[in-house]
Parts: sequence; C-alpha cells; structure tokens
Amino acid sequence: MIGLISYLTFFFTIALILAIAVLGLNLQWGFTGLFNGGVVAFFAAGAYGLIMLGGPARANEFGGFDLPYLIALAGGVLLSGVLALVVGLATTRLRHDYLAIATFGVAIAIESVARNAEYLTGGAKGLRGFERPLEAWVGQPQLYSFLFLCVVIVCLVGVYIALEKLVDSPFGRLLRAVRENERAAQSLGKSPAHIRLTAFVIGAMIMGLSGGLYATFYAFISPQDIAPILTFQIWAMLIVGGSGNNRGAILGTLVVWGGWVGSGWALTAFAPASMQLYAGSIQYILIGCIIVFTLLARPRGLLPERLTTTQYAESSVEKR
Amino acid sequence: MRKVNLLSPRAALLSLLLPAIWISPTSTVLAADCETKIGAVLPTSVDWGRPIAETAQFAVDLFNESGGVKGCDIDMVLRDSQVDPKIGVDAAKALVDLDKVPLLLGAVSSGVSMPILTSVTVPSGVMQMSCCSSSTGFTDVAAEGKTNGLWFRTFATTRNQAAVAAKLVQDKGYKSVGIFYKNDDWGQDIGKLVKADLEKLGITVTTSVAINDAQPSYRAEVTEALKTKPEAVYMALYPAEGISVTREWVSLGGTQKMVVANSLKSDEYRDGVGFQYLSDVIGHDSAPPRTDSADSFTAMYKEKFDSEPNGPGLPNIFDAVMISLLAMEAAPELTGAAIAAQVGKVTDPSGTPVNADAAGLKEARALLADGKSLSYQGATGAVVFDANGDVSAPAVAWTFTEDGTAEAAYYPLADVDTFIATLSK
Amino acid sequence: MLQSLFDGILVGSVLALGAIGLTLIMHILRFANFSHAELLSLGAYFALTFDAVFGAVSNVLVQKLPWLSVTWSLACAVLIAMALTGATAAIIDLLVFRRLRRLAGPLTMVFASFGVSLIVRNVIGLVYGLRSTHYNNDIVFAMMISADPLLLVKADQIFIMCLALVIMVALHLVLTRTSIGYTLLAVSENPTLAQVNGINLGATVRLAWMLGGGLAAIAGFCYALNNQLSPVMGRDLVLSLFAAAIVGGIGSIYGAVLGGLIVGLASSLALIIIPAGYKPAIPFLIILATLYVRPNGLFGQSR
Amino acid sequence: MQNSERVGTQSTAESVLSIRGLTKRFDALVALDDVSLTVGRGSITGLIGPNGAGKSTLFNTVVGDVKPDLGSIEFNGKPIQGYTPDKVFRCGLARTFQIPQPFPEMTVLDNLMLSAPSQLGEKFWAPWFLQRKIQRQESIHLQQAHEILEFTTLDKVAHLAAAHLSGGQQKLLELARVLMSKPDMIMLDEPAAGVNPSLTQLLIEKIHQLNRSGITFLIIEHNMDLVMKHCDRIVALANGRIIFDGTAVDAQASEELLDSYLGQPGVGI
Repeated sequence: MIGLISYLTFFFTIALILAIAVLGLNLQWGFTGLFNGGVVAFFAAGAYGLIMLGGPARANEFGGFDLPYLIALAGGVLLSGVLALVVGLATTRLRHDYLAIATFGVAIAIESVARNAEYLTGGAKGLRGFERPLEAWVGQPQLYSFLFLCVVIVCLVGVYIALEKLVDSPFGRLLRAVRENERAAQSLGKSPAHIRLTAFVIGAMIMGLSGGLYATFYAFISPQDIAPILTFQIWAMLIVGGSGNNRGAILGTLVVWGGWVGSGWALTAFAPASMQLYAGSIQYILIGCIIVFTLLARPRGLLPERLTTTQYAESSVEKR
Repeated sequence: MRKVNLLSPRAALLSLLLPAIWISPTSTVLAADCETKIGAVLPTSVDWGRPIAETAQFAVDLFNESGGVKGCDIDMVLRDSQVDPKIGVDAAKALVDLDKVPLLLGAVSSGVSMPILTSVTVPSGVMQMSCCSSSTGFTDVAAEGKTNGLWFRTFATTRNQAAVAAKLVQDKGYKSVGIFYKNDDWGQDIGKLVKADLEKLGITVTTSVAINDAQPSYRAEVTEALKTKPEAVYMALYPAEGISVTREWVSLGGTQKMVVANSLKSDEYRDGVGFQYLSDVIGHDSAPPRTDSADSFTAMYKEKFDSEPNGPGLPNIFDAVMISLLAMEAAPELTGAAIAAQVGKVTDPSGTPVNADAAGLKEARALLADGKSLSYQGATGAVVFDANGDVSAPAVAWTFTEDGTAEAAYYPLADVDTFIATLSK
Repeated sequence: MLQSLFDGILVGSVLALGAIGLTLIMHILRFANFSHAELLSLGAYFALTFDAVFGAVSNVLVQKLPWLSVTWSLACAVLIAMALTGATAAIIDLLVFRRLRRLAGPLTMVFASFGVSLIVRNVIGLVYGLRSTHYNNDIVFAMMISADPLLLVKADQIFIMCLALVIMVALHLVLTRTSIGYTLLAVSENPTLAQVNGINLGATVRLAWMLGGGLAAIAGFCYALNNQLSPVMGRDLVLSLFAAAIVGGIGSIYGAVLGGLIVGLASSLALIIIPAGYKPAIPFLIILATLYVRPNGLFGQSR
Repeated sequence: MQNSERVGTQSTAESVLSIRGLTKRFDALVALDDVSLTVGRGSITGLIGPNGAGKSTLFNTVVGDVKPDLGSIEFNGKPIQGYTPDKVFRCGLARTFQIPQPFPEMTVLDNLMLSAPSQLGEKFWAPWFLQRKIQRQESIHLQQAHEILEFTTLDKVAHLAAAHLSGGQQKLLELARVLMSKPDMIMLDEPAAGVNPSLTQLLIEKIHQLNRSGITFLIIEHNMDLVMKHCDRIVALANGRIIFDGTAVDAQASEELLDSYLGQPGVGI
C-alpha cells in the first residue's frame, strides 16, 4: 500500500509537471492558435536556467551562481520568456505549419547547444549537483516527495486559476478573436502581432516553469530530457484532452501519460516471459493505438472547448 | 456550469484501468517454489538495447539453473526505458514501489541512469547497478557521498579505455588519425580523452568529428574527415551509426586502418559493414579473465545465442547481473543496502576466485555459506569496485575474425596505469 | 566543396521524391502527415522482401544491372513495393484519416498521424528486427572523378539522381498534360471549388495517397540503396522531409523539389563552417532564414 | 469617441476622407490609377463599378491592408497612409468586408463586445489589478452591445456562435460590430449582396438612421437601384480609374457611365 502511494505520488508529480506545460501550450494553441512546434525549447530554458543559476559553481564552466531557489526558478522562467520574445519577434509573421517548423528548428538548435556547448550547459553529460530546496530539512525522502507533489499541485492550480481568469477576461476574448480571424480583429482596431507575441511569451514562461519544476525534481538535466519527443508528448496530451479547454488539457495529460507508462506495466504483467524482449516495440504500438483510438472516438478531444460568452460585466453576477 | 461526463471517453477509462489490472498476479511456471523479483530498466525498443536485455535475461537464467538466490528463482521484471529519462525513471519507480525490487539493473544511458539514481533508488534504499553508464558525473555523486554506497557500474572507466586506444594507435605506428565520436556523454568523453592522449604521444589528430544520433546520412561528416586525409581513423560509435559511417568512409576510399572502441565489438557491426572491409581493424575493450572459465562462459553464450557475446555492453550487463545476484546470495536480508554491502565481498581481490558458470556459482554458494569472500571472475575480468562504485579493469586488444573476434593483446591493469602515468607527465 | 555540392544534390533528390507526396497531402487534406516518412520505410522493406522472393524464384533475376549494385529482382521488387505502399497509404487513410477529416480539426489528424507512425515503425521493427540491413552487403566503391577538388561518385548514386530526375519529369508531364494531373492540381489549388466543378474529391484524395505512397516507396528505396534499411529510417528522415516541403511552400510540387535540394545542400555544406555536433540544427536554421524572407515558403501562397 | 458632438457643429460640406493620386499596381495589373476622391462629412457616397474595377482594392488601400505605390490619404485632416488597419480603425474609420469575416466560434455578443474600443481588460495584467474598472467598462459595453443588437435585430441570436448565422445576418453582424466603436465613417463593402430583400430594406433603414446621427458612409454596391435611390453622391471606378463623380441624377445622364455598364450582367439600371 505504501508502495502504491509512493508510486502514485511520483506518477502524479511528473504528470502534473507536464500538465503545467500543456496548459502553457493551451494558451498558445488552444486560445490563440499559435502552432508552437518547439515547446521543448522553452521547457529547456526553464530547466537549464534554474540549474545554471541555482546550482553550485563548476570548474571551468559558466553558471553555477548558487542563487536562492526561488530566484533561480524565477530566473529560469524569465529566460524562457526572453527566449520566447526573441523567437516570437523573429517568427511572428509566420503562420501554421511554417511557424511550427520554425519553432521546431529553434528547439533543435537549443538541444544542439545543450549537447555541444559544454562550457555553458555541461554538454551531453548534463548538469547536476543542484540542491533540492529544503530536502535536507525534511529529511525523510517519501515525505519530501509527497511535499514536492503538493508544491507541484499548488503551482498547477495557481497556473490553472490564473489562466482561467485570463481567458475569461476581455484579454481572453481578444486571444480567441485573433485565433478565429486575425484579419477581422485587425480591422476592428486590434493589433494581432502584439497579441500573438504576448500569448506566446506568457505560454512559454509557463512551459519554463514546468521545466524548472522538472529539473528541481530530478536535480539533474541533460540533453536527453529535451529531445523532440517531449514536444510531441505535450502536444498529444493537449489534442487528446481537448484544446481550448484548460480542464481538458489536464485530463489529456493524465490520460496520455497514464497510457504511455501504463502500457509498460500492462506488458510486464500480461505478456508472456518470452515476449518481454519485444515489449518495448509492442509498448510503442499500444501507445500509438491509444492516441489513434482516442482521437477517433473523440475527435475534438475528451473535453472539447465550449462556446461561452465572456461574462465580466458587473450586472452579470450569475454565470451560466 | 455544465457537468462533465468523465466516464464517456473510452480510452480514458482504459488508461485509468491499466494500473488496476497490473496488480493481478503473473502465472509463470517456475522450477523453484518461490521467486524473488529484481528489476531491470533497459532500452529494449532500441537496436543496441535489446541484446543487452537478452544477455541480462540469459545471466539470470544461468543463475537460476545453478540454484537461484537462497533457493528461490530470480524473476527479472524488465521495463523499456525508451531512452527517455521520464519514461525510464517512471519504470524504475514502478519497479521499486510496486514490484518491491531490492535491486535495479540499468539504465544504459547516463542521462537515464542519473535521474533514476538520484530520485528513485537512493531515496528508496535500492541498489542500482548499471552495465553501461559512463558519465563521470556518477563518480562525483558518489564522491559527494550521495549514493549511500548503493551505486555500481561494471563499465570500466573511460580513462583506461582511452589510454589503451592511444596505445594501440602508437603500437600500430600510425602517424595521423581522424576521430569519429558519438555525440553523447560517453562519446564526447572518450573522444576528448583519446585526442588529448594521441597529441601527447606526438600523433597528429587531423580532425575530430561528432556523429549525432539518428541522422539520415553521415556523408557530410565523412567527407569532412576525408579531406584531412588521416592515415587511420579512431571510431567511438555504436553499431547503428558505426555501420553507416564506416560504409560511407570505405566506399569513398577512406583508409581501412581503423581503431575502434569496445562498443563496436559486435556481430551487428561486423555483419553490417562486412568482414572483408574490417581486416585491418583493431579494437580495445576491458579484458576477460585470464582463466580457463572464460572459454566456458563464451561457450555457454554461444550455445544459447549462436554468436559470441560481442556487442556494446553485453559482457558488462552479464557481470552486473552475476555480481548483483551473488551479493544477494551473500546478503543476510534482501534490502538494497544489505545487498550493496556484500558487493565488496564477492569481488574481493584476495577472495577465492570463482567463475561465472554453473560449477563456479555452486562453489560460490558454498563459500559464501562458510562466510568466505569471493573474487568473481566474469566476462569483463576480475571486477573490482572502488569506493565510488567504479571499476578499473585490465584491457585487451581484439580483432575481427570470420565469425567473431579474437584477442590480439592483453594489458594488465598495472601496465595500463603505468602507461597513463607516462601520458600525464 | 564540389563533393559537398554533389552529396547535397544527391540527398536532396531523395528528399525531394519523399517531399512531393508529403506536400500534396499536406495541401489537399490540410494536415501535416507525420506518418508519411514511415511510408518510405515501408516501401524500402517491401522492396527488400520481394527482392528475396524474386531472387528465390529465378536465377536470372539475381543478375545485377550493368554498372550497378541493383539486381533485376530488386528492380522488379521496387515496382511492387510502389504499388503496395501506395495501397497501404490509401488504406491507412480509409481507416483513420478519412473518418477524422469529417469530424475534426487538422491538428487532430496530425496527432493521429503521429500515432500511426508509432504503430507502423514498431510493427516494422517487430517483423524485420531492429538492426539495420542492406540490399547488398558488398560496399560499392566510389570512383574518383577528380582529386582536387575532391569528387567521389558511385554509379548507384548517378542512378539514383537519374531515377529521381526521370520521375520528376514524368510527374511534371502527368500533372500538366493529363486529366488526372489536372484534377490533382485543381484539387490542391482549391478543394471546394474543384468539387463544385464536378471533380470526385474522394477519388482524387485516394489518387493523391497512392501517388504519394508510390513516390515515398521509391524515395525509401533510393535512401536505403545509398545508406541502409532500418526500422527507424522514417523517423530519421521525417524532419528533413517536412523541412523540404515547407521551404518549398506547402502544396507546390516544384517547391518540394527545390526544397529538398536546399535542405540536402544545407546539411551537406553546413559542416564546412560549423562543428559537426551542431549538424541537426543546420537545416532548421536555414529554414528559419528562408521563412524570414518568404513567410510562405519559396513557392507557397498564403491561405 | 466624442464624434457625435463634433459632427453636430460641423458643416456637411467639409470632407472627412480625402484621397489624392492613389496608385497601386499588382505586377502588370494597374488596380488603382491615380485615384483622387473626397468624401463629404455626413454624406452617403456610393462607389460603383464592374467587377475588378478596383473598388475593394481602394478600400483595402485606404485602411492600410494594401500598401499604395503612390498617393496620399487624409482622414479627419490627418494623413493616414502607412497606418496599419488597426490604427486606421482607431482613428475612427471603420470598414466591413465583402465576404463577412466573423469570429465564427465566438458568440454574436462576444463578436460585438470584442469590437469595443480602448478596452482596459485587453491588457493581460489588467484582470489582476483593475478588475472593478474593467467590470464597470464591460457593463457599459454590454449595454451598448445589447442596444446595437436590438438595433440590428440580432438580439435573438446573441448567444449563438457567429458561424451559425445566415449570410444576411453575418452582413448585419459586420455592421453591428463596427458600430461598437462609434466610428466617424464606415466603409461598407457590398452590404446588400446575398441578402434577402426584407433584410436589405432593414439594412438601408439602419444606414439612414446612422447617417442622421452623423456617421459618414462610403458604400460599394452593385445594386444600382439602391445606389441611385439612397446615395447623395456616386463615384464610379473602371479599370482603376474614376470615370464618374457626381449626383445620382447626373449619373443617370452620364453616357460614359452607362457605356461602361452596358452588357454587365446582373446590374439593374
């Protein structure tokens, strides 16, 4: 029983950290229609930023400023934001698939830097040596994991509430308008380029937060953590969950991540011993099937976006 | 607010059910009437990962046939790491928490092993032994006292291997060398060390080219290296990209004088490139033991797989399994710390030498029952761990043969150390 | 430099073949099909299978074509592989994408295609094993055309380039001179309008899949002939294919050809300036630059 | 916007929009050829011409969607050439589209609410700091939106997705949206095309009502009956050039105008 609790604590920690990134993507794609193919770049900026700022000094290498945790985390988030600003300014003219491939290229470039620029990022061996905040003070590892999960939940709920407030406000209405019809929005006095950039940067900073928490949890980050597969996983979570719906995004994360690792369990439990060696390939096939069948059954996601009127006026106290 | 019907999405339901189903017991027919679980997290969905898993299973079977651990069969629960840290760590966590394994084998990549070590095995007090993680980061973690003595790896430190590589180049009399290295932690490490060692020996390194994973073509890299016209090449690659690079290299008229790392000591590489082009290849590896039993191990392996135990990490995983299981046998109780505490006892240089075959394992059990210590003689040599869980092993030079590999030279540990000392002067 | 140019054009012509099918589907059906690259793997493995079958049937067929490492049986196998891959593409469409087209947005299809590619790739891995293989284990040595500047060329590579060229010219003729071609172009210009003008959209979509699949099979074969067969070859190629289609401008067949060449040349020439470790990023940086100048690709129109 | 007071004090003879020498080429095609035009404040001006005459290009150029090669544009006495469409709109010059451009997956009400100008709540940080102020502003906009919805008879469909409206209703929505910002001038691109007769009648009524309240109209329309009956002044474009500029009475007498329309199908003179 304790084992199960311990595992579930762990499972939800990772799942909910990813859910934060999915919420960030939902702001970009679900509400603003920005096809960000480089989610992992901003995740990486948050993660590397945190460890470079908060980790101990390394011989002959840049970084390791040993800053207090919260400042380091904020620094990582800020780094994601700055990266998004630069990328956004350069790619703001692009649409759809073009934006996707351009941002994807940025992610690959970031991964290349992480892998090769040893002076900056530790190279392929990654960055380690980061002290998890308060770990020594708590002492008991199981308790610490549980407390960390609580912190992740607080972050997720905080991001969720903030985003709900944001998308329910006139700003959210503006985001949807840009997503629905950019030309019309511009003809009505709105500045789509500015709005797209704002949403892009905010979404990227949320991804950076997710990356920061991820790096905190493992106290380690390496180029393997920021492979392109992560971008696909996060996208699949959003699309399966239902883009444009923050609760759908969180549910989609749990379903896709649960299916992804759950298929591994199922195989060790059910497949005959002789098949265990092939379980890896079979697991991928199962994952593919889960994604395809979920989408066939619920093409707009598990919890699709609902049609709502933004209700922010004083008079409309009662919501639908 | 509209009510959300959570039950309607079928797939959601399915995936929520998965954790529940897994608890149901497996019904495997076993020789012994009890079984002990150990865990393994290996990249079985990757070409070079599947043979490692096969060898691990082979070692476990061998151990079970000789009597298992404390009379119980070992059930190795194998999970795929997908070479993705998130996935690997989750699998490790499930093995530790749900299957309650006291011992975890894996992972292969350092990028996966490291987060498993820091966030799963050490906090849970589970022993972890990796066949192939090479990052120097592990030595640092252990030196900082953060592994609680639970971490071991049977992968001989890259330092020794690099020195032997340089020695092979020198002995062959090559004057200029081009280097291809895999662009991961191991490759960057050994590529850098070999380059430095060669330059110390006064051998020109014409170029040092990083080879990234999963590229559609390595033509451009090969062409770049070709332009520098090296007399020989050194390759620290895995078979998949090694085959691709070597074939391009040879077909473009590059020299067939090659020195290769232990990762290319594999049938896949030999068959993939074609033996006829590899006659001038010499490789380095950590050495198998200088005892007769080494032959019996190879024979056992050959009987099972119809090939020699060649391939990245195969001897290493074999030893990792055997040492772990012997330590389990020696441990008073099956907890990670208790098992880890016995690793030194079964790899004691002053202990009785035992071989990794059925007879050797039987003998080992008897010796352990008497409280004696062992000196395990395995596939990578008489393995000895230092305080950080690292091994230093003697080295061997090898060449490809028609149907396998042959040993060309043997370098005892003392020789390697002396050679390294001359390099650092 | 000369060698890098040649290599770039070679890689580029293979990419171009693969990208044509991708760009067609991406334009007609309005979604980025991640499973397209798996069709290359499928085609290459189908050819491998039927090569073995034909080789076993007749001794005459194991003779090599003059100059090349390709046997007659392999040449016949490629034709069958094209048909089978085209059919597989159409069947996948029938099973998955056609249903989603009616119900869902393009992104749903993109991720369904991602799922499909996982399935196809790992089924290949289960059936054929994870190791890489070759049509012919003998290494074909390159001929030195020129020592300085260095230029090394294999007969197979000339064959691949000629094949790609012939196919592109044939495709050009089909598209500009036949009613099938007219239909395809019309649909890719404007699916709704084409339908209004009495074009059977369903049949045209099927045709596009078969055509894309057939070209993918050839591209897969060419790639495997010059490099190797491996279950993950689709995964390794997918990004370059997308890059080619997008640089060229989605929907433009000629753009895809040019895009393929640009991406091929970019990854080949980049190493002259930049360390090899950064190679994976190079094509994308070039794409970024291209898109900065032309936001809809070289031949693309804004939608 | 305090334009309602301003309009009252100014004479209708004053020009609100003044275009001089506007020229735009698309490769070989000359879409606008030295077009000069002034629109008097408070007028309803009809812009006619065969398909491809350059009418929509003129609109697009004026609002900054298309960059002119030559020429100047002044609105309310201020040069606006080089402005982006959003900036032009914020100056008080609104336009609608020939093909309606709704925000399809937003409700009709939200389509309108969005269009209100200078919204405090459109800053991403505002919901945390200015909630009360935003609520107050939204209340005002909401009331205004309901009035406009009623005025344009769209109140019944206020909570429907805009995509579900009929073509005619979408045309009305186009007009309703721009009214939210109380513009000085509205440029309507074929407001009656594809709209059934009774809705067209309604639309014309509304245009007159709005015109009386001080809004200037420039209308592209193919229906000559409509133009002749309701426009103070008619401007005709052909091949990017102005071929006629005068009153409806003059227009009926103009040979050149009639010539350019002879054989034009679907044009009811």
